[in-house]
Amino acid sequence: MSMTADVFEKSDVLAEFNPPQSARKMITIEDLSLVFETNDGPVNALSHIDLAIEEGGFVSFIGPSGCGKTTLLRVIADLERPTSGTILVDGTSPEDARLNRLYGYVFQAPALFPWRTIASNCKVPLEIFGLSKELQQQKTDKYLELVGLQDFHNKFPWQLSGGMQQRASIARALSFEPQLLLMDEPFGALDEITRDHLNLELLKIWHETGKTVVFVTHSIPEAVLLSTHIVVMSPRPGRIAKIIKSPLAKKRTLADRESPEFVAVMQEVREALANDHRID
Amino acid sequence: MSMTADVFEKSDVLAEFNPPQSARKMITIEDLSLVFETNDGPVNALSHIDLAIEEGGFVSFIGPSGCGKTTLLRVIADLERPTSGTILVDGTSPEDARLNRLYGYVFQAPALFPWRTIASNCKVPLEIFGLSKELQQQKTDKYLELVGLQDFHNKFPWQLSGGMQQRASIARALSFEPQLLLMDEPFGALDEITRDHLNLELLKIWHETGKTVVFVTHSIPEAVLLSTHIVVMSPRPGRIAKIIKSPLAKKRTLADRESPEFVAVMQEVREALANDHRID
Amino acid sequence: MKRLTHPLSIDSLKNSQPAALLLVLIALTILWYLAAFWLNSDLLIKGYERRGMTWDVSRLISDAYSMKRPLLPTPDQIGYELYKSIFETKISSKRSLVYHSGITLSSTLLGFLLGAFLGIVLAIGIVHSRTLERSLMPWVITSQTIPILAIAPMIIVVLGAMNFTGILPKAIISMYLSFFPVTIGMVKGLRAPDTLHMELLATYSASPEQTFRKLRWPSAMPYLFASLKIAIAASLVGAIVGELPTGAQGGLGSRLLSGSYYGQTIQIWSALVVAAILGSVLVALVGYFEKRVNRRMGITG
Amino acid sequence: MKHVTIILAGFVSLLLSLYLVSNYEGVYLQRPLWLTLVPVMLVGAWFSMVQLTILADNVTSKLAERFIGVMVPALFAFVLLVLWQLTVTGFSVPKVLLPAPSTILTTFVTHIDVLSKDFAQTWLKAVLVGWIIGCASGFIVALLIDGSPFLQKGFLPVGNIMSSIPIVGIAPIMVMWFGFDWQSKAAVVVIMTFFPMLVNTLAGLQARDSLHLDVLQTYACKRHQVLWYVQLPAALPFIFNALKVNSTLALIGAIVAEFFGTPIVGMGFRISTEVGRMNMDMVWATILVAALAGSISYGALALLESKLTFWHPSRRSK
Amino acid sequence: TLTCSALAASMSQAADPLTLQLKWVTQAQFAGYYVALEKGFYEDEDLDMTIKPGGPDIAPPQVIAGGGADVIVEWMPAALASREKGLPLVNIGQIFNKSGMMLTCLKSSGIEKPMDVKDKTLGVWFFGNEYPFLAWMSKMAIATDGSEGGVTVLKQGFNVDPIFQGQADCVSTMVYNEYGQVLDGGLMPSELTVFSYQEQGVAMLEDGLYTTEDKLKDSAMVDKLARFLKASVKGWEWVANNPEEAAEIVLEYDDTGAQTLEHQVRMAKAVAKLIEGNSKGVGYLDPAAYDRTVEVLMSGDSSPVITTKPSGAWTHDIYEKSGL
Ligand SMILES: Nc1ncnc2c1ncn2[C@@H]1O[C@H](COP(=O)(O)OP(=O)(O)OP(=O)(O)O)[C@@H](O)[C@H]1O
Ligand SMILES: Nc1ncnc2c1ncn2[C@@H]1O[C@H](COP(=O)(O)OP(=O)(O)OP(=O)(O)O)[C@@H](O)[C@H]1O
Ligand SMILES: Cc1ncc(C[n+]2csc(CCO)c2C)c(N)n1
Ligand SMILES: [Mg+2]
Ligand SMILES: [Mg+2]
Repeated sequence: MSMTADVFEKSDVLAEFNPPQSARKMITIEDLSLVFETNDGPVNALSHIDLAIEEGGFVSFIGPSGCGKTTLLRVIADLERPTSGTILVDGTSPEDARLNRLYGYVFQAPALFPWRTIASNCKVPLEIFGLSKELQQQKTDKYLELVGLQDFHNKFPWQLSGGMQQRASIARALSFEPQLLLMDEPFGALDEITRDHLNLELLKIWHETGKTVVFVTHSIPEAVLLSTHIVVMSPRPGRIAKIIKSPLAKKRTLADRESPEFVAVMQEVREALANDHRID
Repeated sequence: MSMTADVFEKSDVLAEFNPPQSARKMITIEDLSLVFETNDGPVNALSHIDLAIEEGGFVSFIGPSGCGKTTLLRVIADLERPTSGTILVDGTSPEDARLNRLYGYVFQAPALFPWRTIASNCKVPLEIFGLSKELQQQKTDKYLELVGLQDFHNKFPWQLSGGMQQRASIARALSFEPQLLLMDEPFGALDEITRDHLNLELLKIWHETGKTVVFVTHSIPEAVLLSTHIVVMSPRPGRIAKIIKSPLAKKRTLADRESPEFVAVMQEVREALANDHRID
Repeated sequence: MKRLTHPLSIDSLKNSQPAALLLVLIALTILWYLAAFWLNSDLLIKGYERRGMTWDVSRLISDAYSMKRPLLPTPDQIGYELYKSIFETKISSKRSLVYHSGITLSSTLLGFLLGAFLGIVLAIGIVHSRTLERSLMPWVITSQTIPILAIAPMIIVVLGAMNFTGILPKAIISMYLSFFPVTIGMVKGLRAPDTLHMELLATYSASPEQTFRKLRWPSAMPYLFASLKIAIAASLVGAIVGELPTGAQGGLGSRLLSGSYYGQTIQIWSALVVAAILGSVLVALVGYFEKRVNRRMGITG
Repeated sequence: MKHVTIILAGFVSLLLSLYLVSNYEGVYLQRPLWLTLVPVMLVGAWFSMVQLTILADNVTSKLAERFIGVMVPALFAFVLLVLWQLTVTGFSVPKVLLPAPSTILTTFVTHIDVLSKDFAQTWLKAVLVGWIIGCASGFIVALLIDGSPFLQKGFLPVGNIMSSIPIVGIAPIMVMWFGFDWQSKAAVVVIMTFFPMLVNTLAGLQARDSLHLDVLQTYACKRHQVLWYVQLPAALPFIFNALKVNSTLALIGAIVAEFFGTPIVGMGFRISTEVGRMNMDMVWATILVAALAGSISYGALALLESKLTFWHPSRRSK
Repeated sequence: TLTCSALAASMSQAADPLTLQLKWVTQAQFAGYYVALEKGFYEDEDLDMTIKPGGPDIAPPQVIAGGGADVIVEWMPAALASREKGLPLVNIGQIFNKSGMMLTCLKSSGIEKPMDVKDKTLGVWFFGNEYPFLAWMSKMAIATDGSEGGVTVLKQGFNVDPIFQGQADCVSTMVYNEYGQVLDGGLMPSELTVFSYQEQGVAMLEDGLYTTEDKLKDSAMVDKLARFLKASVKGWEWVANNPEEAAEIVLEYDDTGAQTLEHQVRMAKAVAKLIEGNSKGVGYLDPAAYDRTVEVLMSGDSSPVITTKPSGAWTHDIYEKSGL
């Protein structure tokens, strides 16, 4: 329980904090490979991945369906063990990072508990971290409002649309204000306007708190708008095809999308993607 | 089982068929409303919907998350009963249409059976419709190839990435070549290039077979690229805000996206959406 | 879109629980009388023949339905016996079935509570410790292959020697029978959570205890209630089995025994009917709690 | 290597206890030194089991894993048996109350002919036939009831009531109706196994994913197709639950039923007769047969289950 | 009765506690003990008696071995068998002088004399009650394994139904109990052939009082047992004189509430006949009868119940101390 208090104190401090200029590495991955053994032969999901993510960075993974984005994110989150190679998260093993409750994870599917209402689903991590009832309520209210579900506190997950469920799961991951956010296509099921809105909110949170964000998306504009670095992956075996550093300023608005730099980066990403594309 | 044979003869004929110029209505909806009763009060999911969809049309529903797109699609598919109003599908009630196996439905979530392999999942409707084993194999091969899963026949759903699962479920819906396709964000979990590829494949199928397609999407360019009509919906109570008829020619390519008409329609959709937007 | 139907239409009748139940009950009663005639007449004819008596069908019918010790008593005979021993006797009397039901019920409930508790505790241990799973699980199963009636007298003798008498020995037999379905069901139930949900809690680095409370326990609910229903029925059986060797100290089991001992089929059947009713009331009670829990978990219907 | 030392230590403590048992003079229980060895043995055995489990989870060879998988419960049983032997011999428990495991084993071996005849009578006839009929009818009734709300409303309460009838009451009646031979025992087993199968199958049929049902709705599936494609696979874990529980219930039922009249062969007959003759070793040898038969059939069902429900989340994730 | 039990409770502190385990459920077969309890005969001897009813699967020797009773009602074959199995039971008093067990057969099955049972189906009680039957068959050299020329044996359940349902040609009955039920069931004595084991010469001593050797080493216990025997015999003598009232008393102690007065009266009267005829009165074990029982038990050619002649299996000490 002391851990929890820690997490929260830290993030409260971070609220007044500007992204650090330091190049402290949040995630360091070296020569990492992962093979799934299946009933019909091994699948090379990740192969010789090298990657370093700085503290305060916003890194997007983009790549064709099935190229290993989710798998890589799961390795960082200690939900999958690499077959070989090393990985450090916040200077420790992924397991320690997980045990330290360092990160919040938004899964590709909403993963809400069907027996709990939306608000009560949001409270799950807060209850686990041992927050007071008041604080639980406060955080839940705040983040459900942020994702536009203020009127749906008492509904059950199956009474919500797909996009609404996804938003509830985002609120749940944000609610305990973790240091590191791992998000797997969080906005995939949302309409453009809601997506824009949540992109801005995410940018704001990132900006204000100096969190590190690792983000999986299929939308090139979204990746460019949000990221400091865009990691383009290619499929089977999952490899990193290119890492593109964004020249955009840290503070961004939707209007930036019209800027020539933006369009140039988009083009670069698109080319990197097309270069090595195969559908599978 | 005679039904099945029918469906297939029809679609075989349709394979040589050009979209009809006739204005025969495939779907007619009049003053349709739907209210969900929940533990905490009723939810007006759909309210006074009027809509007619012509045979051979390609109609997209677009609108903010939670506005009732899925619900409307489910009403057409006879998975949900409207509270009031009338609806005719292919001149009959939705129930008869369903019993006639008129349509194929792609759900927002993949909904694959975990106890069956991908190929075997694809065969479920074919088995149910009583196709011969050979035909089953042939269709399965064809459509799994189309969605780029030719190498994953013998994997189980939980061994596939989110996007791959979604593609398997698309293959399953296409495999029995229904007259009417109801697709709920089928390409939401796919990367741009795969999505483009499948958009083209879908256009080709639509073009060649004269199917009617009702399509839910969050992507404005996708809606414009594919549709003959774009239905913009607005939330709570779910209403139709605007129906936009596309001026684009029936035969489309990805290059069309650069054309001024295309950009104009996109702008129109975007405005209609923004007009009445509220996040919830 | 609910279709409106006339309250007395065939349709509404088709959907009414009492109507369905009544129909089934009437059908069963008719079947019962036929079966009673079929079983009893055989016996009677043998008797007639042994004595060289002449008989006709009407005599056979009336005899078959009014035998003192029939092979299968008729519902009305059982009903009359039940009426006599429930309403016409004081509840505190040893001839009252209510009195005996009370005795059986108390050890059933005690045994059920002990069994459910033990079953859940074992399941929790097994789910959380691989060693327990590997070492204990096979023996939990084997324990049930030991025929309980064989060791019931021994348990009672040993416990009796330790000065445990009354309902406790019976309750222990009930517990022995009822913990098993709960353990098996709960091991399955506690392992039922979605992989994704388990992973979600792993990302919170939730302790095993928290994972248990927030995820495993709620997902095990359907399994829990399915097994509790079996367990409470088993517990009743255990209590009744336990009453056989406790030396006729009251309870439905001793009624069954003495009825059986003296060939009083009507007495056996009325004790059986009461046991069956008791059993279904207990199962229904568990079902009631299931509904309440379901409602709280948002599962309706 | 740590594993190996600890496992060895466990075995040494076990051997020590075995030595105690075999050199029984009736005196060691009075000596605190000996008595303290019992907890040492318990702790040693537990650590051995823990280490063996860890070893089993990390070992790559399937054969080795299976071997260790048998070793752990065997060790557990061994500890229990040693404790049992110690108690019985150490406290001079009368043979007519509880015989020592060694005696039981000897009797088992010397009387294997009688025991196998009993087994054939009780298990091969009554249990097997009753179990198959009982499970099949419970399953079929569940299918019927699941499909028809009317039947569900009418039969479920009645079925509930009828299935709460205790076996001990049914057994004498079944003997009355079906005679003294195995048929009456099979009838008892049918009645006993019916309810668990019914309840579990019903719960299983209702445990389907509603999205999966929607998928089938769009194909205008017939009821039997919904059953085949979604409900049955989803119900499999529940059905196996019932099959397994029933496999043990059936044996108990058949044995108990033999207390109420039987030809002079059968496991229940043996138990009740030999108790009266004070041959407790024979009683326990029969119980051993019951335990073996029950465990093996349960194990076989569990194996089949794991083959058929490999896709279930509870099996996918370790 | 409230004051009565309160009185008993207050007195019980002073009185010596003693527990008796019966062989079967509460019925007039055990009327003597219940009468002694009800009439205060035990109290008069300063005993605080507890009577534990038995049941189909209660083996009284097990109960006494487990420490659940001080003295048990048991039949001699079972008691001697236990003795050989290492539980040293000792007869301290014999209540029933004659055996009440018999085989009741249907004349219509063609059974008139003992050898007629060949190739017939017989219901026999097991659980240690089968020894007289086996001895009889062995004496007549009839196989019991269902082979040609032998008999088919069924383990008879709790009652005599098999004879009515045609499942058996003969059933075991106690003269004081099941035989009455056969008559109640509508069969007439003229339709039945009855083989009493007493008359067939394979009789074994039935209800007797047994305790363990170590208890007899304790003089205080010996004293208690002597007082118990004295009071019990007094009870039995009362039963012999007042069978009807005795039946009523038994009925009061029946917790199942299933027994009928009519049946218990008949049982009390029949039992009263079985305790008669002892040279020294109820409670005295006639060594000659003991020897006869042992002889029959050891005579079974294939599987004798006991293999060595028991010694010390009975004592007259208690009888003598009781002053009867
Ligand atoms: N549990 C598993 N067992 C076997 N193979 C797996 C498993 N999980 C993933 N894979 C395989 O690993 C590869 C990478 O999957 P992953 O989920 O990481 O893809 P992704 O990049 O997230 O795709 P998408 O954009 O479609 O979500 C795929 O080929 C998939 O089939
Ligand atoms: N089973 C249900 N019970 C109660 N309310 C429901 C149910 N299904 C949907 N709703 C409500 O109906 C409204 C419309 O839902 P619907 O799923 O049609 O939205 P959608 O337009 O498909 O959204 P998205 O783009 O997020 O998938 C939502 O407010 C939702 O909460
Ligand atoms: C299972 C069973 N075993 C024995 C008897 C017979 N029986 C009843 S009382 C008694 C004498 C001892 O008190 C005997 C031999 C029975 N009816 N049922
Ligand atoms: Mg993914
Ligand atoms: Mg939707």
